[in-house]
Amino acid sequence: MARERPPAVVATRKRASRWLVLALQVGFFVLVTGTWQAGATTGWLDPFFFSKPSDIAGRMAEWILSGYIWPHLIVTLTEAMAAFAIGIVTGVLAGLALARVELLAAVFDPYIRIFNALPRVILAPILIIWFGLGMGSKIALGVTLVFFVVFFNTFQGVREVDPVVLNNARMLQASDHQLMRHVYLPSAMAWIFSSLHTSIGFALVGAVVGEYIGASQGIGYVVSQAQGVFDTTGVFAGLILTSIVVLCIDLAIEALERYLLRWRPQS
Amino acid sequence: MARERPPAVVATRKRASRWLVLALQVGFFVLVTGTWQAGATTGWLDPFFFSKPSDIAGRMAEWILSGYIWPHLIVTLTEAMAAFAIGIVTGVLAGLALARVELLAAVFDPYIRIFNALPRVILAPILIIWFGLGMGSKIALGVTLVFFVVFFNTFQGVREVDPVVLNNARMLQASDHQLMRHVYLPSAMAWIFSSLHTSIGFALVGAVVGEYIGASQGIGYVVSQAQGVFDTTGVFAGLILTSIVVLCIDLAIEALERYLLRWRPQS
Amino acid sequence: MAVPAENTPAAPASAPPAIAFEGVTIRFATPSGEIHTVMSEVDLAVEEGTFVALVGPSGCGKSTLLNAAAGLLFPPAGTVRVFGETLTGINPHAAYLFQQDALLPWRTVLDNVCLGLTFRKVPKARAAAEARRWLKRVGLAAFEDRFPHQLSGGMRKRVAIAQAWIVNPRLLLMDEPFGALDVQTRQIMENELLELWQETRKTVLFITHDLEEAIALADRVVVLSTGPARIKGDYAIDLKRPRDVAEIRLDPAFNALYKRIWADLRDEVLKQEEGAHGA
Amino acid sequence: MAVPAENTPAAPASAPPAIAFEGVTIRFATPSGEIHTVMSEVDLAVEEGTFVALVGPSGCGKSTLLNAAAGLLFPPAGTVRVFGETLTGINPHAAYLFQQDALLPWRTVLDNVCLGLTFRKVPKARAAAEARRWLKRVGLAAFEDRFPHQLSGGMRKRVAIAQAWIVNPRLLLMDEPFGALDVQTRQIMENELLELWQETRKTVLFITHDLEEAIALADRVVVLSTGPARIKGDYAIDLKRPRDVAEIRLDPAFNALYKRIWADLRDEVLKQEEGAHGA
Amino acid sequence: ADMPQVKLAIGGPSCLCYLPTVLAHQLGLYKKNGVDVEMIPLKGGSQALTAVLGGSADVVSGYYDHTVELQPKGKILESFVVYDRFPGLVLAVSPKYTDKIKTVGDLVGQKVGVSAPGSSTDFFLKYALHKDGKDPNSVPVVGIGLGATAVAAMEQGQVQAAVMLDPAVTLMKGKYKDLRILIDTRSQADTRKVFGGDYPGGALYAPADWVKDNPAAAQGLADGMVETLKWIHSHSAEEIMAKMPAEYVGKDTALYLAALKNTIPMYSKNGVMDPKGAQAVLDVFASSDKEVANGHVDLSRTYTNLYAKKAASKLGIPTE
Ligand SMILES: Nc1ncnc2c1ncn2[C@@H]1O[C@H](COP(=O)(O)OP(=O)(O)OP(=O)(O)O)[C@@H](O)[C@H]1O
Ligand SMILES: Nc1ncnc2c1ncn2[C@@H]1O[C@H](COP(=O)(O)OP(=O)(O)OP(=O)(O)O)[C@@H](O)[C@H]1O
Ligand SMILES: [Mg+2]
Ligand SMILES: [Mg+2]
Repeated sequence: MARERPPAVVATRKRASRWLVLALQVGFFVLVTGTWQAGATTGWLDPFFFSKPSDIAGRMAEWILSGYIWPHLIVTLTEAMAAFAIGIVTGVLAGLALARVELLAAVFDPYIRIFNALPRVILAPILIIWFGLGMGSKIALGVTLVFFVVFFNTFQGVREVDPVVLNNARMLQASDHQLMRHVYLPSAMAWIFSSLHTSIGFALVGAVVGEYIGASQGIGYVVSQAQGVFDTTGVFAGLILTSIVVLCIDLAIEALERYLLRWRPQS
Repeated sequence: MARERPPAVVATRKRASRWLVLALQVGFFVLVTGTWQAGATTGWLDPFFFSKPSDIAGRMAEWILSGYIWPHLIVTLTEAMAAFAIGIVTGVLAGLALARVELLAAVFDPYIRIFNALPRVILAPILIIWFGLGMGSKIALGVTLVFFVVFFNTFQGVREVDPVVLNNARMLQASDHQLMRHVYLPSAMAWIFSSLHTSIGFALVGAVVGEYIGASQGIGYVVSQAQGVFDTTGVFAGLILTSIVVLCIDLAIEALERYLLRWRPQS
Repeated sequence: MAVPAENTPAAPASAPPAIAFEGVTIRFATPSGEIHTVMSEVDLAVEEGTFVALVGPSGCGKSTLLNAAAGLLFPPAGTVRVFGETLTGINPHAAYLFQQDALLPWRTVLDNVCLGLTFRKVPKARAAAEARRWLKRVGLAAFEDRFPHQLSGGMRKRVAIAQAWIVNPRLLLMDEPFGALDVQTRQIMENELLELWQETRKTVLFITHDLEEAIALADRVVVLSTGPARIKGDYAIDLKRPRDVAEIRLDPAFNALYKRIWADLRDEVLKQEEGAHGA
Repeated sequence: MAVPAENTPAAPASAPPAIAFEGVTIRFATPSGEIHTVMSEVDLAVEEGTFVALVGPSGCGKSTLLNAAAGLLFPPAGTVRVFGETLTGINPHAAYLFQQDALLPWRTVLDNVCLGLTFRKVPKARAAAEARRWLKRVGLAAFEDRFPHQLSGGMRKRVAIAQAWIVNPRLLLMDEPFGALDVQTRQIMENELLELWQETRKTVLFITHDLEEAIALADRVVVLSTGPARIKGDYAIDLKRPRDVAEIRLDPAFNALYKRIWADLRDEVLKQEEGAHGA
Repeated sequence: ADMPQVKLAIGGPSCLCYLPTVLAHQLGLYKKNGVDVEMIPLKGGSQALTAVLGGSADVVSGYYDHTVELQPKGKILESFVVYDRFPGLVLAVSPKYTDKIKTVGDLVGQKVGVSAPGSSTDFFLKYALHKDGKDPNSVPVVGIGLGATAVAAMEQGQVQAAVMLDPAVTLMKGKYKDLRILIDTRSQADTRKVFGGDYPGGALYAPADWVKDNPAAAQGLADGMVETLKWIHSHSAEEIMAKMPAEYVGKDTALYLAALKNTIPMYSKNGVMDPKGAQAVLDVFASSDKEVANGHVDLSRTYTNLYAKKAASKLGIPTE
């Protein structure tokens, strides 16, 4: 038992082995897709509505090999990343500003909540009027989704700053701007990253839904076409492909998070 | 200056007077609606797309006085609150479980991210196929939106617990269940509440979008009908009415938050 | 006391020690990727019912040793035994008074003191009554409805003391419990601790920076050397019992002990200072 | 020193005091909704260049007084003047060493020590060099790349000391700075403080629980009474300067002072204990 | 080189009712007739219309009825070539209720699915009821969309009947041989029975000002469209399918082909509006939309046959 232990480990939580995790992940995947495949084959699930994992995999392979999907994927990702970037910047800035300036927060608080409750997908036609049928409207839709998730977490994160640490920095004559940069922002970092995991998904939702409503390229367009011709396989293939791409982006975010938050005790 | 000060106030942040805030809020409202009204009247904004505040107010009054809107509103709110409740419970439980059981987190982590990236609005048809045209499918759509926001924040909130406080409770022989209840949950409370502010909006978005896609009642239905006949006034009236209701719910959440988090130093 | 006492009277000499470190080595990874060995092959056994004080220079590894005794740290080499059994998780016999603030910020003073009883499923009313008794002992009866952030530093420490003592453990781990208290309050708390220990013959492992305090309270003073920590000295304190902490300092034997241990300790500290300054 | 010194040589007697509390009253709302008056109409003036120690029972309001001097608390009645000017925000002349851990957890030891210089826009390289000098002085040269959570309690305190001292302020507010240090390190730090103060004639407001320390370091020891806090006693310490903290304790005058102040303080503490126990 | 550029917004391009618009592009007939067309697919007809009114696109390929509907709202839209002479809407009964519902009259008190409340399918249902002498408001409608949701709602019996379009109808018919169809406006007979004449479905229309300012572009579009219609009626369904982009056809080519065969009769032969059809559209709206009923809609401003007739005469197609 005492053979090969890492430098210092807290007693009760044993780090699960990589292989076990991988095995369980694969097992879970096999279980779900296996059930699905079996269900669709035996007719318990109507393949018309649910397709079949084997068909979906085949379709994805076909798209990738033929190169058909790449331009669409690139368009969607461009839109999603633009929405993500804009949403983060505006959300963090608004969160910092409102958390710091009490009057601003008090005044805009109800308006922000109202906007957050607006079903933005329904407003998509108006966004199309404003931002046109190109990437603009998809990015705008994504931003309206990402913004609020990031905003609320940043706002709360700033308020969670340890008052003693804050006072210490103030006594050391930090200017407002320095407080922001050296105290509030690092302190809110864990909060902001938590919101990024949620909002990367929403950035993509914005792009895909925007394309779904009106576009001539992008994954949303592909899915919309497939849905129009009752091609469930195509719908699933498009969605799953996108999700996998987002997973990769999310892993990159996590790597960044691990680097930026390296100062915290590992639990 | 030293006339009437509250018991003990931190020096640099002066609490803005209620009246000033109210005045600025009303001012902002008047500014926005005034510009809108003027724009729509002079033709700078096309009333076909943007309607007019006066018309929208009139429509809302008409709906409320005639009683037309109540049954729809009640349906939508029931769906939204059900989605909200289910989403919170599942999100918090999943967040607690995954944050505590490392193996679970490691195994399900990629799947949760993949699901979070699925554009659920596009999946709405599938939800309708599964859960029917009634409330079920709208609740399901709302849950898929609420769940992830709550989940990611709970998960992170649990990990943010002060390790010294945690170890103290463990030394006092807290069982796993007691740790959860007395340490992890209160510690994650600020995180959970932050996610509730975002997700109450999404609960409503889920309900309204679900109704918009297929239903026979609810605000989404009303809006969809109005949009079908190019009645922008009706679309805005429906959306704004819903938002105002959400605002009220959100204020209730905040009151609860203030009560549950009364233990923290006021900043 | 309302709480069922876990403790037994002083064990026979053949009984296993209350706590035994056997070749305990602890390392941490430093940010630059090196391995920092905080303590290397430490052996230390504490017989049941004894009061042991740990002294040593700042940063030498005292808290780390206590963490290992509590089961919060899992040493990569060596074993920690508690009453003969190898520790693999949280030490179930110990109460731990942390060096840092460790109160639950979301619970009032009263609820914080109750905590250990709540976890042991003692009925609420009985737990509250017991907690009030303890709050009186630490001089905070008037503050039971406050939240921790509404207390001064010394008051928080006293709440933590009540929180640890109320569970009446067999083994008490205390990390600089009285450092934040003023002299008078400190003497009161020290006497309370001695009384508690005498009554129930707990085993106590006590970290302090105050050598006088260590000698006044303990049966045995262990001096830790600096990086990597080793046991530098181990002194039996054969002063009469029961003691009063204020009076015992006037005992001439006290002074002799003080000088001996101090000489030892001073070397250690100077060595560390040099090391640090030289680095 | 690389940092421009703000301080001036000891001011003439007519100059305004470095810090003056005038009728300062501080109250907190308790959870039960009552108003708890922590300090009521406190008057205290500290002349520039003097070293004042504050002593008093735990929870009497020492930290609160320091917070008011720092401009972190805005008293509902009374005024705090700094060099003659009424304080309305953060005190721009003061450095504050907090009772609690106050390091920025996301910055390494070196960056934490640099912090005040960074805020004053001192070039990075110069700030780092200066910070390394200070780290050596507090015996932590080998730990510059650690994050605060990787340090022991006493080490964190020493980093905080370096952090506060590096900015070379006119006014030093220190809340139990040496409580967490072992005796030897503590003496080293005390002597450093005296040297620093002597060199630049700073004004120091110093909270401690250790009356010996107070007398050994200060020009003046102020005893605070308990709830609501008032100035109970104010003793001039006319021991020779420069002092060595270890030697000065052997001075017979030291002992006389100690006994006088101790008698005063003891009353206070006993009173508080009774009050608390009786409540 | 200076060919007029036209952004053409299509609502729901996979609907067979819009096929000629796409096909014309595929055959290169717009370009041949001097317009450079950019196709912009949107989710539905109303989104396409919104895009044009908002200035993001120039011309809508969508149902003509919107031009009538929008006139009382001050939006003057003019259709200049009609490619569907029947609307193609089908009122079908859920397979679960085949025995219970035999006529339009049986629908009273039952839930009926439409693509969305307020859409053309909704108006069609109300008009059919009105024609049958029933109160249009006696039938609660449920929005079920046009795609798989509609099929599921019908199969699961969540609605008792629904107004559907192809390819959904053909798909249902393929799954349920005894699917009961109450009205089938893909055929001339039913369309005439319900509306008393042809009833325009898909058309190219644009803001009247645009048509006025861009007569060359309008003419080019009309020429291309009429030529396409001629091409359709002189080729087999298989040949048409071969010309369509793969993503519009989907993987189930048999289904597509069957639906296409059902739909071909629906396409106009000459692109010209039948004035009786326009009147019928107005009647449909007047039966349930107060604004249109009271709005004194001037039908002559909603369409022009100038361009279509010119195009037809160039190709020698009779225009009756
Ligand atoms: N998580 C960690 N990572 C790296 N080093 C650590 C960590 N925790 C503690 N250390 C190191 O271990 C050594 C001993 O720390 P410990 O807290 O045990 O000291 P201590 O004797 O309690 O000191 P003090 O009297 O100042 O509290 C220190 O040098 C510290 O830097
Ligand atoms: N936010 C607060 N709300 C209510 N009471 C408070 C608050 N902060 C401090 N107090 C009270 O003020 C009193 C003085 O606190 P202070 O921290 O100044 O004590 P202190 O003299 O520094 O004690 P110690 O030596 O223990 O640090 C205490 O009784 C404390 O309970
Ligand atoms: Mg320690
Ligand atoms: Mg204090």
